[in-house]
Amino acid sequence: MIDKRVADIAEAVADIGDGATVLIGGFGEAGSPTELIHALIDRGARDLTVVNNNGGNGHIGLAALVEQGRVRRMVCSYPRSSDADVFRSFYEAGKLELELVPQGTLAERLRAAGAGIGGFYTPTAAGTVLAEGKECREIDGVDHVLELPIRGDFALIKAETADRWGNLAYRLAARNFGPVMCTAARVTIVQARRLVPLGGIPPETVVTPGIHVDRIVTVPDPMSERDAILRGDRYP
Amino acid sequence: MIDKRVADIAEAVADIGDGATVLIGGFGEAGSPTELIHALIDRGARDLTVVNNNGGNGHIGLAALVEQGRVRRMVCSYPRSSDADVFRSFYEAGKLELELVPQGTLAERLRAAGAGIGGFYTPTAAGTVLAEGKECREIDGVDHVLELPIRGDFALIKAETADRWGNLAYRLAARNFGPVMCTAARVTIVQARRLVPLGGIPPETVVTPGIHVDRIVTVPDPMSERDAILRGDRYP
Amino acid sequence: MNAARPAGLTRNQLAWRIAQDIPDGAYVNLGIGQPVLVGNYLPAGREIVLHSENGILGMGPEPAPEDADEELINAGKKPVTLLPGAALFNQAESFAIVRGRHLDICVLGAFQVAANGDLANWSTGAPGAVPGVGGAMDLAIGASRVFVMTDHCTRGGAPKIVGECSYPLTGRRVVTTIYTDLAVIDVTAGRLTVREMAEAVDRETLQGLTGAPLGWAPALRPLTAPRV
Amino acid sequence: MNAARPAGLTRNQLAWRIAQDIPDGAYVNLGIGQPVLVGNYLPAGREIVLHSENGILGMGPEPAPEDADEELINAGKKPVTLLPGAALFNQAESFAIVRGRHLDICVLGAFQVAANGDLANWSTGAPGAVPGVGGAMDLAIGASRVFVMTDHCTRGGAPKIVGECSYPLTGRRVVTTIYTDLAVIDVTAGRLTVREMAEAVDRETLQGLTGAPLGWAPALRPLTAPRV
Repeated sequence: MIDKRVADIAEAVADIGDGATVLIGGFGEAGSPTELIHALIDRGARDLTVVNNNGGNGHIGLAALVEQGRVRRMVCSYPRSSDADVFRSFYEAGKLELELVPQGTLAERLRAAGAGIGGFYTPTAAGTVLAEGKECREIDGVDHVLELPIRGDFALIKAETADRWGNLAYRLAARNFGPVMCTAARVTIVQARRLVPLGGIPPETVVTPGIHVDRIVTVPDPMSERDAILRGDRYP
Repeated sequence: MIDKRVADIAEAVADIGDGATVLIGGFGEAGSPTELIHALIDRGARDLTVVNNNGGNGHIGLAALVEQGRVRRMVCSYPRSSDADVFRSFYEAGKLELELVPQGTLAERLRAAGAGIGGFYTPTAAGTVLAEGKECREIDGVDHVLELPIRGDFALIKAETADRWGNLAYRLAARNFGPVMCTAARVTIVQARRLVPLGGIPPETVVTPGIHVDRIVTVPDPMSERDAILRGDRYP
Repeated sequence: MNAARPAGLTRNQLAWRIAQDIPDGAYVNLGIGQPVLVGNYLPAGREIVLHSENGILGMGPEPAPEDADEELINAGKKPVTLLPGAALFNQAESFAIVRGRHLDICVLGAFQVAANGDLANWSTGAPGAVPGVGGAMDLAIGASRVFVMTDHCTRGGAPKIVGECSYPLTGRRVVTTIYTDLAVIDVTAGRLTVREMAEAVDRETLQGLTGAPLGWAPALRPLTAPRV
Repeated sequence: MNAARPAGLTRNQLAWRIAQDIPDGAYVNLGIGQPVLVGNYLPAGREIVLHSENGILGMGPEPAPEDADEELINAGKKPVTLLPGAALFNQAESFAIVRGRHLDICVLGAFQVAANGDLANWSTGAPGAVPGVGGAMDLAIGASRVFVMTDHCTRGGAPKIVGECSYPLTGRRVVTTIYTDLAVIDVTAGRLTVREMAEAVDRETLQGLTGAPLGWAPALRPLTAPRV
């Protein structure tokens, strides 16, 4: 029997160790697996490499993980924002390495990892400082940059609906990085708002097939990141 | 106003000219846009390059297009089958060029064309005759082959549901090559079983966003390729 | 210098002006910041499909605050709505749309634009500052036409249209048309051609505020916009 | 030669034998042809998710003829059904699953397997014949474990397990285990180790029917299967 459900959120992240590369889904407040990130903070792993589009906001979720000094290196496209003080102060103090990747290249490198593609040529960033040190190649008269896969040891993902095989559906624009990150990690851990029986997600509307998911934990009423930031919540 | 509907199937293919590269969806009998192919036969274009997973079966659809002498070159992964006599006789008579591409590489090359990827490295076919003449490269100790995009001038696709913006949903395993081919052609022409109002396909379940579709023609009761082959139908 | 600054279009008027150049049926991405304003002035009667990098086609207007849904936001992380006909997709698919050249137009802000169409809009290169690029580099190379929406000069009065960008590039030779408070300027084959010019300036003044040689369209027209 | 052919497992027995080695929870692709038979013998009580290259995970058994749907077929173009929990996806996604090494096991047929794990199963190289590769090369490099299901010898009695493949390769060093009517043979670090041997043969006979040196597992067991 395939049953990817785990009893609680602490168990879901119990084997994330020091030095791991963790892919964290979400774009801004949409799709952030905040409860899983907080469980990771409780777990105590340090020296992490985190891949996320942004750098965390306020003092919860990813920002809290950074603020607790657990992150050594971040790979993201846009860590700036009005409430990204934590990232800024750590970055400016030299306590955080940053690999800045154009958003589409970030998505495609994650997809490449999941799809077994060894590398790809993209026209994005050709001739810019973000292509420095990378192999360039002209294809059909257009400059391209060679980009390599980004693989995760773990992925933390928020979904709307899941079944025990790990099939997922996402809500609205919370889908964003979820489907590609699920494919790119050795162990994919999902917090889902609703668990449904097998077949509860019609086969034609499954967005992430269960083969890409390893653990499911139900978080029926996840926190609103926006509200928490407005309230000034901190974790822990 | 965006209205991609065209009045009839002849109009849908009216500008497919001699020498065009035509991507044709479907895997075996699932998803074959047989009515569009027959309209293309009526249209009379010659010297075509056709990209399809297979090589046509019986004497209808793609097999009929070949039998009418309209195809100069085929790009496919598996043109063999028990009822692929037309392909075999044309191939053996030297009347058809064939580029044989592993199925996953075929799908990925089409995706690359649609996604603006200039080329990619795949481990598939490394060290085999299908990699001969292609650039090889070791990445992380594994041999990879450089593969380039396959672009179409036109794509002929069968979908289940469409709206006037060109949003599509597919039925069961008829989805196969449809979504990638829709993105890879300059002009994507779709036969859909049902036309629904805008919003009739819930936004979270749209499989092909309308941006990838140029023309929609409704074919409410498409022929069963299996039945037609069993009956020995021929076209025209 | 500020005192001498010619009065051209307001920011909203500039957004209005750009909106007029977006045709019916276009697929468009409006960049974070100023360009989002263009969405407020899309001419009635045109169906224009707005793309958002985070995975949306068919964005509608901003919702009433009580209807905002934090799982339905745009690339600038502001709440949006969906029009009938909208589609949602993942990040790889969203940037396949961009990189794959499926968008007709994107509208981007700029720090600098060079006469050859080079665009710098993501970094001033200031050491130590947190950099952020987002989807700007993908949009710059991906859209069929790249419209830049910018003040003609910096607050300090320096030209933003230059011979060569001094800031780090977003993309090379990518800009199609520059829309400023003072002019609409087409970039073709490495040359700038003024198509419209605000009444507050003459050719000499505009050239003086521009860091690269300007050509003039035979049918040079006034750049005007209603009060919006 | 045919007369002297030792009686090992029947094809269905071989399918049964392979099925025993597929653990609960495995994601598996059963190649076109013989390997599909393995699906008939998956042990009760195990949940095994079958993948089909054309875009399915969670295939169920063949439907009754009257329930066949030509839009629900497997990679061999035969009608199938869906289990609760099945998912459908496009061709690029399907081969991302394969190439991305998400499948635990695939079972493939073979013309030849070499002692180093090289597999030849798509072409005899005969000039002029229509070639067809399908997903075989993707599966060969993609699955974590590649099981080969084959007769030990050709109809003419020639070994199919060889020192070096003479037919065009499908993949290099990809085969994990070879299941034949006469033996189960693991391929590890370029060497063949017989794990199970049919009672109809002894070591010498088996070696005589094999084109590469065989090693023997310390716990060599009989290869048996119930009548199926």
